[in-house]
Amino acid sequence: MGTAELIWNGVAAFLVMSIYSFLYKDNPFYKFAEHLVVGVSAGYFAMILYYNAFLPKLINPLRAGQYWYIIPGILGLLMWARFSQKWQWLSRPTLGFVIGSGAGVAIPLYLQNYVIRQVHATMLPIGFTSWPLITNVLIIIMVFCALAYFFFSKQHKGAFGAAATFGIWTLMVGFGAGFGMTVMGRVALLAERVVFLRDYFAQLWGALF
Amino acid sequence: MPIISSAELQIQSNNEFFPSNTNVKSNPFFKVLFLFLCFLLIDSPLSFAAEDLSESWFNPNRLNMLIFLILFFAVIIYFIQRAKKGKSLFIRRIAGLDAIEEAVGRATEMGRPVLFVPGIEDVNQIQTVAAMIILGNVAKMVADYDTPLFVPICRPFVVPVAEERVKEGYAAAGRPDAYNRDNVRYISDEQFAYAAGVQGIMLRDRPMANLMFGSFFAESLMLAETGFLTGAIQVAGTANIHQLPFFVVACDYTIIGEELFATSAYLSKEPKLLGSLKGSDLAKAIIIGILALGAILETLGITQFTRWFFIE
Amino acid sequence: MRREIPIAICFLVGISFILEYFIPHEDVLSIFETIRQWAIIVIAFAYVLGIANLVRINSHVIQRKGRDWPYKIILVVSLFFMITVGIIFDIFGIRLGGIGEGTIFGWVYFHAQYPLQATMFSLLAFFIASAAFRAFRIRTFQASLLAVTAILVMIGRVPVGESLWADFPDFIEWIMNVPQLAGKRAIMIGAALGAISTALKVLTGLERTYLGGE
Amino acid sequence: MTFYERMMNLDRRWVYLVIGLVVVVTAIWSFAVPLYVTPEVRSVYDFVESLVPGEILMIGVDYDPAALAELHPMSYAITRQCFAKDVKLLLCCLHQNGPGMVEQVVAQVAEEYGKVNGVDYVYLGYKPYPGITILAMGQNFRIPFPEDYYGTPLDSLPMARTLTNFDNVKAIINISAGSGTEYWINYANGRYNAKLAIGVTGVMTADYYPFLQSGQIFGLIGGMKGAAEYEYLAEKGGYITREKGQLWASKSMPIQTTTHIVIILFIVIGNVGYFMSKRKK
Repeated sequence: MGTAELIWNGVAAFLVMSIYSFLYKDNPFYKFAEHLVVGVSAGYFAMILYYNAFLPKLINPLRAGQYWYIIPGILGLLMWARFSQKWQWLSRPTLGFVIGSGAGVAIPLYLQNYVIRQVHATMLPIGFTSWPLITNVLIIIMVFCALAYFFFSKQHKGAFGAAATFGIWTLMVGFGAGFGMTVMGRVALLAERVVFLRDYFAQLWGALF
Repeated sequence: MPIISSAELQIQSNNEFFPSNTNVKSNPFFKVLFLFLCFLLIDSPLSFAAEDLSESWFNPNRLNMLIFLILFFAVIIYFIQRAKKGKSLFIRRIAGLDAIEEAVGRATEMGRPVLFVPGIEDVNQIQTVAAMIILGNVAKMVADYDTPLFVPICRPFVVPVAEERVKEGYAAAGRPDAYNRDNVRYISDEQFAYAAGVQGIMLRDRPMANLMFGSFFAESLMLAETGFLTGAIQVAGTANIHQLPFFVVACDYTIIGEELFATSAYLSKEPKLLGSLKGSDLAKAIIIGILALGAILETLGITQFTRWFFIE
Repeated sequence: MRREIPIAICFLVGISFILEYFIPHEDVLSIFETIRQWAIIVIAFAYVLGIANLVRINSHVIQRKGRDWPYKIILVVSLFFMITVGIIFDIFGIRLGGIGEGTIFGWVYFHAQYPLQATMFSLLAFFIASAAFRAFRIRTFQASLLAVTAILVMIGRVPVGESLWADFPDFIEWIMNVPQLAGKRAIMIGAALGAISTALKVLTGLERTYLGGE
Repeated sequence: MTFYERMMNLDRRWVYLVIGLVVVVTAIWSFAVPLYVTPEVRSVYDFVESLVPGEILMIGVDYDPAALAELHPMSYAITRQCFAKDVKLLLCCLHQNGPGMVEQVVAQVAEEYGKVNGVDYVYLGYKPYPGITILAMGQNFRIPFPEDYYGTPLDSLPMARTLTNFDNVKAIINISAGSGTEYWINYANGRYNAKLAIGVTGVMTADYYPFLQSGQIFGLIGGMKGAAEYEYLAEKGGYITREKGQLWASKSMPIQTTTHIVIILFIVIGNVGYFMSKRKK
């Protein structure tokens, strides 16, 4: 391992420990790392958009004579009207375009994937003769009750309230499960960092002594 | 301080589409529902044959989606129109609203800032739009007091919308002078850089109320834990199911899934838009009916009904 | 007009994207593909607003010598450093400019940005532990359900579960496939209906607050 | 403050310290742990196993180095399994920080098996906005990716010449740490009917069970444990070996085990403190 790489990795190791110092309390090292990561990442994103969106999607098509790309160019430039107090309303058509396209794409797909498909998957054969059938009954009851929790036009009282309460219990079990499933992934991230630091200090030790 | 008065809510005890309260036969919705279900009992025409559709103008396999979509739109628009005409619609009070008011109230009492985090997705995400609607009203609540409202932002496109909403909120409360443009801050598009920036605000500006609404990912727990550390009252709301467990565990109050949109409907300028909540409730009632019927028919081995809900 | 035109654009664009879902014609699809690419361009332009906001707010702090101002200098300098080595160097053909491996930009990415990001992410291992310790108290029935399920799933995710009870992994599968799934499904259906009706209100201009005041 | 109250209100920094120590210590002294393979992981493995030489599998690798610990083991195991079976691979990366990393994976494994870029695999590279890119790929891979990652036009790559869209691949496996998966499900499967399986981080796993049950995805590899299960199957199939250090996730399981136990102990300590201090009052 060369000296240059050792130094670069040293920088990385220093930054890693600066972030971890936050766990004890806020301190100058953490502040330094925090401001560095914000600045560097904002610059990084400017690069990504320049090289992956601005150049290939606007400049190159325009150069190639696809002049209709002037439309998004203008819509984009209109956003810059925000710099002027007087003309900032000019940015609204662009806003309308972006929000409209987002909403338009989302509507049919939300209905398809989060409603109809889920409804289809819940229409299961039911019964009390075998365990899978009983499980299906449970799934359907739990979906009903959890949906009852999301009713806004009826007070959660009486039998309906009981259903909504059972619904919230179902949600809580789901949240607990979601939490439990996640611990592993978070620990994996920490383990990866610990291995990085371990390897670096081993290298440093080897280089120094 | 409450932004919606009870008069605006038009509380009335009777319900429109629940059999316990109304005469089933005279309710137009039961007629529509009945006809609709009868229609669905006809065998589904969707064949899902693998034909080349690249030259045709309608995808016949999506006929069912078209029907459901038109029906849902009709229901929503119908209820909004009804609400506009002044028909009373009962909507229960959403607990999340009280939580927001309480948190903001406590912060202003103590003279400490309010922090509003609108999630990390762009403005073309519906959740972000809902968050922006809530933001304007939070600004209105904060405006009367000289406590700053910090809005750290992850996507540049959200910046102008948030600025407008905050400015408008302050103006609506009669305090346009109190609006400080520097408090709507773009931080970074990068998720964890953004989280670091927001943590910085929490640690050093010590907001008393942390309101987190919108689309969140892994940064949710970072923000919520750091917020807890600084002793803030935290209210969070998201429809991103994977992050709900962390908000539930670390926040004082969590607004779950559809409640986020309901809260934004509550807070939007037009209380009449609450009609959409009614429409979405009816849709849920229909879904429950369909599920029950579908399960029974499926048990009896009748599959044509279920097939209507199959999407290639 | 300052509000009507944007709302008209929003409506037209939105409705055409909904219609596109039902039209399989390849010419239509390719037109919409182009329009979707436009959205990317527009968003790229907005990035300039973001950078301007970042620079404006931080330079205010630096000018006023506000709290933590030396750190704000680090922020602004690192931002411009990245832009300089990434774009300016590349435009002027200076060696090591541009992005990718073997450039200054690449080094900073691999030795500063990546370790910083990954470490921020890994803080969650600590946070998840402290949140669990603090919040999983058997205070109420709901809290107990949350805590007990979390503990059971945590045991099930590591091989300890199987050594305690051979069917433990099946039991966890059952939790994931029955109550967990049912709860998620209900949230999903409700949230989608809420999102669609919000989207519809936005498209039709019933909800127009996002455009700001007059 | 009584002993029990102190137990209940333990400073979070003690929790942090113990967790940190446990991870460091287990990283140094490792031990073996047994494993149980879930059906949703087995179905992905069995599917790849069923592919015949020459067929094309697409892998969408949508994560950045931050999620490498959990997801790299999946990418490596699946890539090795495919190349060992002479299955061709089409790869793309829809996460802005990932393209270079994916290149390393595929180039390294290709070298191990003597596979040639453009003939045995094609790496499309990165484009921003996953939803838009996936929709475009459903039309034609050439719309978002006229050239591959290395800048070669797709039409001059022998393997890519016959490729138009998702219809030409047997299935897509999306290995992802972000919202990209939703787009793969909604667009690639929803809109274009592509057969889809996913490998996701632990936090996302619970979210995708509904899609598994509804048949929108045919398999699900969840987090470190799923990766370890896949590695276990791949090791039994002879695609990866412990001696070459190709089992990453399995090696991390001991750390997981100890940390999970410690967190559970902390929860127990908190509750004991809570109950005892309540009883005293």
